[in-house]
Amino acid sequence: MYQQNTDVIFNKRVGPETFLLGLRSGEIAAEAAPGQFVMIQVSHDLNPLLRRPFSICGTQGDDLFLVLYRVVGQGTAILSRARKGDRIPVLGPLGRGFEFPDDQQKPLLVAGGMGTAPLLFLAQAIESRDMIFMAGYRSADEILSMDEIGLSNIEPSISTDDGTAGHKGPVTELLEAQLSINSAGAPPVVFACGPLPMLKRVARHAIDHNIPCQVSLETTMACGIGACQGCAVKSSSPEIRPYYHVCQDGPVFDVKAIDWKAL
Amino acid sequence: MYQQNTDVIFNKRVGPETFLLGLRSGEIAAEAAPGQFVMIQVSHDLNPLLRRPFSICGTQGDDLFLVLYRVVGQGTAILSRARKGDRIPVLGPLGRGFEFPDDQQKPLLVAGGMGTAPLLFLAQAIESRDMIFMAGYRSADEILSMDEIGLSNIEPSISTDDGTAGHKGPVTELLEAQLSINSAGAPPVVFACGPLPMLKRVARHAIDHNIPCQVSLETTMACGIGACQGCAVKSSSPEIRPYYHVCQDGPVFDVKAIDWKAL
Amino acid sequence: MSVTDLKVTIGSLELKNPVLTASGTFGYGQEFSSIMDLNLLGGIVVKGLSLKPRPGNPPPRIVETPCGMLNAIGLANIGLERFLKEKVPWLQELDTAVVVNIYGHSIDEYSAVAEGLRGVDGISAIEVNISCPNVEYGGMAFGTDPDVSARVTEKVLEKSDKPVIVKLSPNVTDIRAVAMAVEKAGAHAISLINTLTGMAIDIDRRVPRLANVFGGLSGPAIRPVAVYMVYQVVRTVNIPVIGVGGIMDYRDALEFLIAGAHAVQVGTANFVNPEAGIDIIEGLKKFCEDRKIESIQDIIGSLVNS
Amino acid sequence: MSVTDLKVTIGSLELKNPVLTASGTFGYGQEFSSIMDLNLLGGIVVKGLSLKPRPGNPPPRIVETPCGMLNAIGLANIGLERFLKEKVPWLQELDTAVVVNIYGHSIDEYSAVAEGLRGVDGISAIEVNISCPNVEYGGMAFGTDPDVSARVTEKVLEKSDKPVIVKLSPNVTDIRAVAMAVEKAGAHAISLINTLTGMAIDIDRRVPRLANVFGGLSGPAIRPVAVYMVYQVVRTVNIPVIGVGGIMDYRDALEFLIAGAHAVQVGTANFVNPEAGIDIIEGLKKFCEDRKIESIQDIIGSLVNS
Ligand SMILES: Cc1cc2nc3c(=O)[nH]c(=O)nc-3n(C[C@H](O)[C@H](O)[C@H](O)COP(=O)(O)OP(=O)(O)OC[C@H]3O[C@@H](n4cnc5c(N)ncnc54)[C@H](O)[C@@H]3O)c2cc1C
Ligand SMILES: Cc1cc2nc3c(=O)[nH]c(=O)nc-3n(C[C@H](O)[C@H](O)[C@H](O)COP(=O)(O)OP(=O)(O)OC[C@H]3O[C@@H](n4cnc5c(N)ncnc54)[C@H](O)[C@@H]3O)c2cc1C
Ligand SMILES: Cc1cc2nc3c(=O)[nH]c(=O)nc-3n(C[C@H](O)[C@H](O)[C@H](O)COP(=O)(O)O)c2cc1C
Ligand SMILES: Cc1cc2nc3c(=O)[nH]c(=O)nc-3n(C[C@H](O)[C@H](O)[C@H](O)COP(=O)(O)O)c2cc1C
Ligand code: FES
Ligand code: FES
Repeated sequence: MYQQNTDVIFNKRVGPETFLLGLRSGEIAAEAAPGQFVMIQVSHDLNPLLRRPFSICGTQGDDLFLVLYRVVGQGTAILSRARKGDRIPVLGPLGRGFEFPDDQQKPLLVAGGMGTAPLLFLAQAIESRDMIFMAGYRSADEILSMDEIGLSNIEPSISTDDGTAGHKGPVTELLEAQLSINSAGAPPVVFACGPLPMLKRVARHAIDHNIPCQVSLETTMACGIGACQGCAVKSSSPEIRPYYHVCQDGPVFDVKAIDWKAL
Repeated sequence: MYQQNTDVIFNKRVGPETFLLGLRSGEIAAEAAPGQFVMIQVSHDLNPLLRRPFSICGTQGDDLFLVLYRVVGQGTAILSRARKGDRIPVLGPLGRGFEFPDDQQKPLLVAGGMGTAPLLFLAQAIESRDMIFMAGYRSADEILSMDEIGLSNIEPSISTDDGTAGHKGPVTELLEAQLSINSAGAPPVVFACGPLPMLKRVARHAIDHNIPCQVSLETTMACGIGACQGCAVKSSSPEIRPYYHVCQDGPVFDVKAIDWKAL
Repeated sequence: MSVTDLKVTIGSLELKNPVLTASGTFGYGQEFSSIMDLNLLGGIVVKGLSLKPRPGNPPPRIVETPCGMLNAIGLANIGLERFLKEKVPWLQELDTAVVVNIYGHSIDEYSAVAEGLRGVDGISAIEVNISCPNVEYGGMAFGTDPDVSARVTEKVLEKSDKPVIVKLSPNVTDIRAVAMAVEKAGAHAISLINTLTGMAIDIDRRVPRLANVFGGLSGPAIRPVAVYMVYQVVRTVNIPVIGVGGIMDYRDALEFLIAGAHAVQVGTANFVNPEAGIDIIEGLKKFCEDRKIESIQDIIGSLVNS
Repeated sequence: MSVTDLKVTIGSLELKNPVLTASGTFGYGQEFSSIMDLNLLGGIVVKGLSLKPRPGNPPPRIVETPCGMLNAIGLANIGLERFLKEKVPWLQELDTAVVVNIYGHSIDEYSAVAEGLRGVDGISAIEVNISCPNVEYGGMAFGTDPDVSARVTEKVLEKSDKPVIVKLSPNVTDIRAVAMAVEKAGAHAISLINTLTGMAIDIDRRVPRLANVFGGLSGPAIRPVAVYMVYQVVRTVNIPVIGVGGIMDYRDALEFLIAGAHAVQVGTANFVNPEAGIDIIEGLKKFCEDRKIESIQDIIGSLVNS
């Protein structure tokens, strides 16, 4: 974990309201593991006050790490105006990332919207295996071009809510289809990140069918390092531990560790 | 008085930390009189919160008005980053400007630092007359180039505190010299704007020698239109009126109207 | 597209929409009349009025703070007599509610101002500012003591023929106690919050930034405090409540209305954007119409409590 | 260039410089130890400690506000027993003051925690958080009543063998009354302010943004309120005062020191910049040295009152 003023190497638009940010830090790039995140100070002013959490979606060379983000409010809007040469304070890498699958397992990666970010990093790391990457979007125009991101080797199967591309319906249907096709083959392991409703459905399915599954969660955060306890999520075994801290115990959790009803 | 979202036509550096801002508004340009000011909303965010007051230092064509400003803090720093095409909310023209001299009088304009701004507008308006423009700076590198500002017809006599250009000493010494030279000639009228210590000295001299003198004052302001009463200055005749409001009764005052000891 | 009904009532006071301008931040309305149509507003609360003219505090009177400002104007105003002569005739021409904010440094002064406004038409209501120092009681503000607050309210009611809104000070341990006291005393409505007391220091000259040393903190910085106090008071009294504090746009106004305020006042925002009040009204309209909400009444107090 | 002496003393407690980290915003120090040298700080105030472990409030627990944030963590902590076993040994290795912030929901719980810390070395002082709800008295915070505040202070002093700092709540009518009461009760020092109570509403879902409905407002937004309360308390009591509230940089810290605080605590700023405390110490040093000020003592209370 480092606190550094990183140089912006690029901050390019890769989709509607979506940007790929390249920041230079040898230390952070070297330490970063898939599923981990960084806290970025977006504003040099007092408002908005707090840093913003973003997953690390990959590294380039030995001193560049990447953040894929969508403009949803004031902080991300300010970030989208950062230019090459600007310096941005970054704290990271933070949190617990994904546990890698073992060689016997078949990795199924399920992403909803910006949930793609951490899974892209994971996909690169386990590239070799015959993993399957499923990406769900609201509509075709939101689809992230892997060429734009520089990961043309990854070819996600697509679903859209409005059916303007790929399978029509939630990406969870792609996953469920995969799991049933695959039932005979290698034991699957699911990695999921995306909007809460999607994660809930993935979680239920994984738990019901007893399929190993890791999810990356999002909450509002103040410190990002376990100091403020602002990022609590209810655990499924309160007697042992009532709350987990997403920034420290997560953001990646075993699906069984979380009390999904409370979310 | 208008509230308008004006287009930035230019915002160019004309000296160290000094910028000339051209904003488009036919209404404001048409109504603007020398000594009046505008309230500019520098930030689109909540911090800094309040608008900033700036003198109108001139107009160009029939729909452009100019602001000459120095970066001294957060608000002016933000303003200095405005680019052609940006839209900036402006309220103005505001306040009481200078009363023009009559044809018999000899106008003596005395500026300290950014106090030059309102006097440039006045100088243009009374150009024809044989007025004298005196400008004081801390040092030679601060001297505003009239060519840069596009007013090469104005040739101020210069003074600097450190003697790196023109007369060494406060600009008030130039004024006092002028007044004594001039004693035989046409009755002088003084117009002054600048830092408080300079204005105080000008005021004492004008009052002692009973020379008509108008000064442009600065205070912190919230509304700029007489609504908040935040910009009060003590009057010299409290029995009639304890305080004036710089934004409404000024910013230009007859030197005799102000209680200088209270400033 | 259905047009949303923005009308609200504060006791017997009818407002065409729930957005008023807050006292001391909108002068007497005149200052803004050349740049906007005042009659679009739900109402105007004019600068605090005292019996005799008051010069106010020495400058500096205002200083900016993070997302806010401190003011120590010292309730400068022209006094009752000149107000009636110079301002009322102009205000009477307006087609919007005109609320006169009054204060005193003694209970008698409060009732004297109320009496002076008796029978004057064109004045829709009186707002009683109990946040100013009580000279008879060691300078603590009237509004910090429930009993004193109640007494001021009673005395004003005795003399007034208009709806009386009591404006509470947030600088108290238990805002509910003060709210209950003024309700019991007969207030027709409550508005809150006035400014929080604060101070800023010039570290280079090592002097207070305000000549008066301390002042009133306003602006978005205080909004969370205001929303919570409105939330508490709405659940404590049965008279209507007007929410004030840090409202910059329609989304901020909605926080107060959803919490249960029947109307809002816009203060410091008028300095940032003189048309803030009108923009907020437009924003409320659009918000409701986008959601097919027929009346602003359906928003007021609609907070779903977790 | 002369090197400025930054040493300050809070009663018997000696600090190498006047900058501490505020409770609840710096965990147990460990969380920050890999990115900075904690021993550069004047001291660390650890997360609020209760007798038994506390789970804290359901999420969401934090929400951003203009130049500030609301938190309703619910004083989640690991409890006395685990604190002594898991945290103290590590804290004992530090070469900076370690202040343990304690709280309870009854006066007995306060004294029990104080007793539990008795004789434990490596703990420089106890800070008593009296801003939490008093279950025995209808949930109003202990710190809102001078007498109750005094009683908590006495009980803690009875059991404690360490300097006792009482941390005041700003949500009161007269902070001076509480300050005088705890001084009379024997407190060695006072720290203030804790958070202002506030609330924010999600206008789209019409629910409070915090599951707990209300929370504590912190950050630069509240600084003017904190500076004024410190200014008042310093002029009321004779024990040293520690200033807290919205300090983001050394200039903010100087406002409190000039007002008369002997030290400051940095809270929310740690989230924006984990090295805030150290940057502030550097800034204070430079400020003094540029002005040839030999000791920070020459700054403390140096306000020139107009
Ligand atoms: C561990 C973690 C990893 C993340 N990784 C990424 C990433 O790789 N790429 C990316 O684009 N975003 C990511 N996010 C979400 C990102 O932090 C938020 O989108 C960002 O903080 C919004 O800031 P803002 O100021 O622009 O929006 P705000 O002004 O703070 O909020 C504007 C709107 O965005 C919504 N919003 C705020 N925070 C979140 C959130 N955490 N998730 C979803 N919506 C939110 C708010 O509800 C509000 O409606 C991650 C969040 C966490 C906790
Ligand atoms: C009627 C009027 C006309 C003005 N005309 C001009 C003009 O033509 N050109 C120009 O450059 N400035 C002018 N000013 C001053 C200008 O308003 C301030 O410089 C500006 O508000 C500073 O904003 P800031 O956020 O950059 O600085 P802040 O962050 O507000 O302050 C930073 C520093 O600047 C100092 N400062 C703040 N306000 C003033 C002030 N009014 N005068 C001097 N120093 C100040 C502060 O004390 C502080 O030390 C005028 C002011 C008034 C009242
Ligand atoms: C410059 C200024 C002057 C004020 N004068 C008065 C006043 O005369 N009477 C009063 O009751 N409130 C007065 N207030 C308080 C406001 O009416 C309002 O209650 C407070 O500013 C909070 O709202 P805001 O954050 O929207 O400004 C004043 C506020 C400001 C900023
Ligand atoms: C997330 C968070 C948790 C806090 N927890 C505590 C606590 O456990 N005990 C306490 O006395 N104060 C607590 N505080 C209050 C701070 O110590 C401090 O008094 C307050 O935040 C004001 O300072 P600031 O504006 O610098 O943050 C907490 C504040 C925050 C933001
Ligand atoms: S964000 Fe502070 S503990 Fe997780
Ligand atoms: S700035 Fe508001 S009255 Fe002058």
